[in-house]
Amino acid sequence: MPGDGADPQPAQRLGPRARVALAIHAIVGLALCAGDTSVLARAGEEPSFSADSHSDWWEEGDGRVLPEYVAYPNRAGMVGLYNKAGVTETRGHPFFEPIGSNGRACVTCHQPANGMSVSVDSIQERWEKTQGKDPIFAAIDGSNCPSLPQEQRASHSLLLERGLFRIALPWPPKARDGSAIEPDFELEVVRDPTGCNTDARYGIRASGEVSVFRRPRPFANLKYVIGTERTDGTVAPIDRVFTPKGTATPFAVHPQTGLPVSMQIMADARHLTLQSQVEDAAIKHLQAREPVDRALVQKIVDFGMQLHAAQAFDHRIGSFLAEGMPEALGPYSLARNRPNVLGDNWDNPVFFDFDKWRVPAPGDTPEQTAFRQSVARGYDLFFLRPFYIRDAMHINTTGIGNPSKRACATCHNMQSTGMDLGTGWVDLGTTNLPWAKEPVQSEWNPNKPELPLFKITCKEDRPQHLFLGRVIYTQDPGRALITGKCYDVGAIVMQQFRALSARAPYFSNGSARTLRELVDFYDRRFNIGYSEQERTDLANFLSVL
Amino acid sequence: MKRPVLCAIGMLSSIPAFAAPQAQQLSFVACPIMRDTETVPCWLADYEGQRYFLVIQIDSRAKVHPPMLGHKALVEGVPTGETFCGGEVLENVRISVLPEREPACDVILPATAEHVVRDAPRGPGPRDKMEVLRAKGLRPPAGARAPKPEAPKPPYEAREFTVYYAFDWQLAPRDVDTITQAMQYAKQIAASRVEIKGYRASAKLSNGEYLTEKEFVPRRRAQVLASTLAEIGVDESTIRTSWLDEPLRGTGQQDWLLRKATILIVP
Amino acid sequence: MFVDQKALTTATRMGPSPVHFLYVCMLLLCTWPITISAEGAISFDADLRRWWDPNEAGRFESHTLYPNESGALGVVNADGSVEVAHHPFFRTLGENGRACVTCHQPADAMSLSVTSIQRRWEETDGTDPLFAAIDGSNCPSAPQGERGSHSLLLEHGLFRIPLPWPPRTRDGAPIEPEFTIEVMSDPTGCNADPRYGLASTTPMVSVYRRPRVAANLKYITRAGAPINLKNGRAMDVDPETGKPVTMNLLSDARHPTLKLQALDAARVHLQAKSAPSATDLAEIEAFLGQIYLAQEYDREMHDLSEGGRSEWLGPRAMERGKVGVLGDNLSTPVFGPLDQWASNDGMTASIERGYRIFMLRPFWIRDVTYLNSIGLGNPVKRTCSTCHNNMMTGMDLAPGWMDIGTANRPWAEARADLPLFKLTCAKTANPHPYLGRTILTHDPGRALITGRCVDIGSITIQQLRGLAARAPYFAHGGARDLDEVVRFYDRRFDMRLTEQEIIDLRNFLSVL
Amino acid sequence: MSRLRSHFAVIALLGYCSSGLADKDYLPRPAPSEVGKELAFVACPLVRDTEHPCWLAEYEGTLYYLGPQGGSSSPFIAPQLNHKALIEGRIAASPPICGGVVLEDVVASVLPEVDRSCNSILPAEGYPSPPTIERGPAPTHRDNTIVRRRPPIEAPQPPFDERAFVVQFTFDVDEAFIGNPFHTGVRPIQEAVRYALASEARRVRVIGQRAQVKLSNGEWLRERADIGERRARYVAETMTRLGVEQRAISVEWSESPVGNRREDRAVRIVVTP
Repeated sequence: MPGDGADPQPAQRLGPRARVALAIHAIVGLALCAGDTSVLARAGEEPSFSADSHSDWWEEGDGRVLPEYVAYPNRAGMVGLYNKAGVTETRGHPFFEPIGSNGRACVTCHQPANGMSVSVDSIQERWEKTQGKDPIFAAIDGSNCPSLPQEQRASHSLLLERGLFRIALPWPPKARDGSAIEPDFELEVVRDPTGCNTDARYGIRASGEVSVFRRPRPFANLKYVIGTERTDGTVAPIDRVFTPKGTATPFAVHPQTGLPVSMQIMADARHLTLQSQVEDAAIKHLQAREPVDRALVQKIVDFGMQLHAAQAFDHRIGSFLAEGMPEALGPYSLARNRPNVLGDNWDNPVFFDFDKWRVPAPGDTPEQTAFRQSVARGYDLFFLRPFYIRDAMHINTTGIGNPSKRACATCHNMQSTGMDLGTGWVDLGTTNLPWAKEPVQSEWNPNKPELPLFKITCKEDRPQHLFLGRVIYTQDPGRALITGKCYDVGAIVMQQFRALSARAPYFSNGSARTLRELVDFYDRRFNIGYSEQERTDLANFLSVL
Repeated sequence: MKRPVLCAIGMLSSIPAFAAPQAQQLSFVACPIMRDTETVPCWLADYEGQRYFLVIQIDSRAKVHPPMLGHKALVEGVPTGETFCGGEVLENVRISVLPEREPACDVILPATAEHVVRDAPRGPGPRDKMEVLRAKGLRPPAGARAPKPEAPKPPYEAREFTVYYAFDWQLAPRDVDTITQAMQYAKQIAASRVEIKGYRASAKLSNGEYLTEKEFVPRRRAQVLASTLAEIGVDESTIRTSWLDEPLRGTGQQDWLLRKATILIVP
Repeated sequence: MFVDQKALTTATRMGPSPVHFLYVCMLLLCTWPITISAEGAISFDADLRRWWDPNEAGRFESHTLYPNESGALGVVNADGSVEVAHHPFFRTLGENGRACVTCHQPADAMSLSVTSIQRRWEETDGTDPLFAAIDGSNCPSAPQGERGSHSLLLEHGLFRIPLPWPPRTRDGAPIEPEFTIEVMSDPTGCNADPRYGLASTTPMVSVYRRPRVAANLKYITRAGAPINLKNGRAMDVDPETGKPVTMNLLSDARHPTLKLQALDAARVHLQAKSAPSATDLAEIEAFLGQIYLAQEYDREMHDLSEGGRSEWLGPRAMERGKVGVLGDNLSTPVFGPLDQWASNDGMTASIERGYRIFMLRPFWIRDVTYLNSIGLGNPVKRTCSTCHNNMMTGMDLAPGWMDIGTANRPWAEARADLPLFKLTCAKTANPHPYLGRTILTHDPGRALITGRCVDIGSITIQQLRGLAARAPYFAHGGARDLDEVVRFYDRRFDMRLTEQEIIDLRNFLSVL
Repeated sequence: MSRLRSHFAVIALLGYCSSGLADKDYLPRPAPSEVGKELAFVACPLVRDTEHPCWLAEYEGTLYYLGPQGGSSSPFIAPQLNHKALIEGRIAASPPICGGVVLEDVVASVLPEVDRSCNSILPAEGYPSPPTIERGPAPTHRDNTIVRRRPPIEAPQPPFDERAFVVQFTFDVDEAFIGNPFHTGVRPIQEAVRYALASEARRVRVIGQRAQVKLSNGEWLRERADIGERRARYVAETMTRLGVEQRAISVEWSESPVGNRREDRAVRIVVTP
């Protein structure tokens, strides 16, 4: 089947090891040492193998040296991680050491092999390998609720099946100065399968915190997330006072410098700086008993800023680090290019161009040509094919009308990452009913709802959600848990489109298991009507980013 | 085909496209209608058997933003006698998307050969290259930037800024520049008082009826504006809010000027 | 070359062998049929052509296999092998050189696939009678012989169906329609054509539709109830017997019986100057009445008519099956008891899962005229088998026209190559229950026959048999493959199918 | 099932919390004085996505349970999203179902015009499926091999007297369409046809009626003015197509409302041998 790069028939898939063998063979023509799958290479050099024999998983305090460049296998090929700082000693490094109390390090949930996020495949492997003892399964957020019996798989089902961690957020929300915000809506728990929102200890009433469940985001390519290479706030990535979201919301400002920040960190933009994210994660996720030393926080941030992750190898095409590859591919591209470039235009297209892949490359097999052309078509679909974008709060409210005939790149407009340059929170419908994926309620379906469901009732005199009105059912109110605004219910900050093949599942609630399911969500949501070929092309395109 | 081009361009750039005709302004509430075309859609609305052209889809920089399906809109504008995209063009059109949902507003007309939108400044795909847009006069020449207003010099005077709203709205996304200017002035002169006053108004419709904004609107306009100004750096302790409960009465001419809040910056 | 049937089923598990060669031939060449002797041996006959030309000499065997991408289709001629030379189904009956078989090709499940149409164009340089101007081109007034003038047939397998407007009753009296038709766009030019269009002396609406499967007809042409419970109206009757019919023939049920359909097809599609004789019509009816078909081998060349599913899959099962059985229940399920499909083997396990989804997985069926409107409520949480409920065929046991949105906006894909009509219903009429009084449609469907607003866009469900042999799908040929069929439903009803579920459903449909 | 039960436990638990978390806007249990009260109101129907769905409607701040999703021959014919409905029923004493006060003897008349504001599918919110389900969302478990047809219409026997048949309709509906209960709707037409044919009727009067209803808010809701005529014409046409001679049929209708009861939305067929 030409171009059918992501053929999902399990029977036709090679096991990961087999594919890695294939891939590495293609690079260096060497047989693979059993058990070792990481490949080291410096920019522009032939990759070589590391001598030690570790698995892809980085344990806390692992002690390995992180080379300047490392690649790890995944279903589509390999993800590459380029550490611009060069070889990094991880022993004693705060990112790699368990600096909290539960044995976790930052690296636990930000794994090099998973594009600095963590995939369900890896989580499952860890469960098998450690019988659920790995610190990633820590009760606090690595289980559906800390009050559940921790040794059971079922108590970790959201993490194991969908890659979701529990995120507990204060309710009512707190302003940055710690004062309570009076929300524009009432929040009611109408379904609580994890028990954590009604728990005697962790429930909303007991703890003053709402539990929602979200995927970790990649800790790499961060200059695109904060909009600048500087982490001290002295450079404002945004030259505006207000966000362009149609809600007259000002950009938040850096706590030290007072300059606007990008508001792209996390699913709900609750942290303004990487530093505060790291500090908070150390307390919340690593259960550090006291705030982490500021110098260590800065070291983690500095380390993250040097990391660039992207798919680097496709098992049909070979290495993306080779000469003559499209500009967007591979982690070096992310290091080389500038952040904060608006890309929904012909001056600076979001993923540059894939023109080289429209024509057969010398020596290509027909299968390779077909794949390259499929990717190029997928990019065209992303960049050019209009459809009616409709009823999306923070997109259709920006002055383009509802609906608006536009392409994917209208929202996914940041060059190199496909994030939204203008504070990316949008209610796409991934968490709000009626569009959110909910299991079919039927005697036939053994899968019962796993996520909580909240009923949001907006106050009469407050601005409502323009497309859902005053009563909204949602699995995750998203940004509204931070702002208390009705129009932010279900608004989730867009993620970067990089290293996707390394970190399934997708969307903040892990509701798309594969890239095709991600494409299918849009197809349903906006009634696009992608053909089978278009769907394949889009999935192939996303798989190489 | 000349007219559509002119029309399309006239809508979005600041070039005034039409000489001011002496026609009566129309004000009406209707479901917006979207017409697809081969390029960007155009937006229409029907009133008393006549179809009016409102605006084409452009982008957030457009002077007039399109309305929304799923909502009725209050349309205010002056008929010109010109037609475009199957509707009579309204000049100086203001479109207020009414906040309550109205699912019955759901008409998308299909693209036909009859209605063509050419040279839209922004198509449905990516923006053209800057050089292309400049050649068409759709963007200022490279390097040309509006000079920054000079910082005020003492003795400072009290200055009032007016923020305008769509009908029944508490948020003023189209007027954030005014809010920004108010903030800047207040900071520059280290204002001792920032007085915010919220209003509501009625709009006199062409059928003679009055459409009045909701009671809580003036209070909410003042409150939201106060918290926004504080958020962007105005000293919270200097801010005072008040509001006028009584609606300002519309006349059917430029009633949007009454849907407002004022910010008085006192040195 | 003869191979043993058992060997064929294990073909994929063996290395290169004659069987393997056969498999490769079947999948890649797809050009020759395979016949099966009475002893069950399969013959691979390079002399027999897959395409049936009119007036061709030869025999129509009692059981023939036609390979396709998903395996092989089996066609059973239950009364035994016949000589086709002078058979009215295979003979030209009209002026344009076509026979019935031209558009009802055995290899294409007695319908016609775009693959065959394209190949015919290549082989005959567009001169095959298939491409006759009258309906094998976008409009007879278009320059014939150019690909562009036959684009709807070549790309979507669509024939032009001209229907009188306003519609007429069976005795020819005009019906006063409840709506007006405005042609919004006319890419084929045929609706505005001075000779063929709506303003001509014999006003016609041209819509474009796929030919339907002329087989397994005992399930379709049985006797019906006197009143259609979906709309409370009296059913059409067979003029010969005076008995009500099922009204499941054609996408708009405009003909009550096979004979009347054949008569009309001879006039319209074959351009016969005089009606075929009663003997010819009877012979066609008798012939089609005993043709059964279904997929017989899956893509891994498992014999589908072996084991527990033998009563439900393959053409012999169609021959044996009971007619008129309601299948949206667990005692007589549409394609047999679920446990008989059980499998642990890769492909067959996927097929089983697909069938389970078809039978068991509910979703919100909504805004469908003649499903939601008949007392089930809107929406109704049900499964595929609610509508596709006729055991063996997956048609609707009741008259099966429904508006699922394949023709009407907003659900119909915007097709620039099809005419687009704006229908405006009179204020006094009952509106379309979900689209109101102004409807944009590529094909008003049943409403072109009844003139009623509620019928706009309603299209009769087709049988779910021989699907792998006759892409594209839906009356307007909009779904190029079975994945696109499944994903239409996924979008239309927001089914939220997973990737695996889509594959399973596709695999399931491909073996029917 | 155990997990499902735990949801209920949670909801029950929430019910006891005094916080805003689980307070419902309504207390879905009828006051004793309300039991037996007849209600008639026009509202958007609501459907709840319980395992087996249930239908609800809200009136004056109270949510009412109308009935379960059914089949086309169920006693309760479910209404339609995208349409308002005239709901008529009597407040029952039974405990609430699906979060609504139970109405019994419910007829939901789907009003013919499209109304897109009626578009709410409520999540299950922990409610169990409604009781007395004839048919779940999956295929029916009933044994289809046991023939359970309705008794056939018996061939009429002499002596043939004048006989009347009544065809029922829902509000403003002129044929067996959207939401008309078929099990009572179409059969009288067939019976009348059988009788007319068997008795070689000289005259068949088809009399279309128009009705009105007093809503619970005191307002009167009248059927459309031409409904009597439309109903009569539909029935007459159907009888003709089923074999009754056209000349024997006289079509009559009333233009002003003939009554206030559900039963008055009807066509009376009077067959005179």
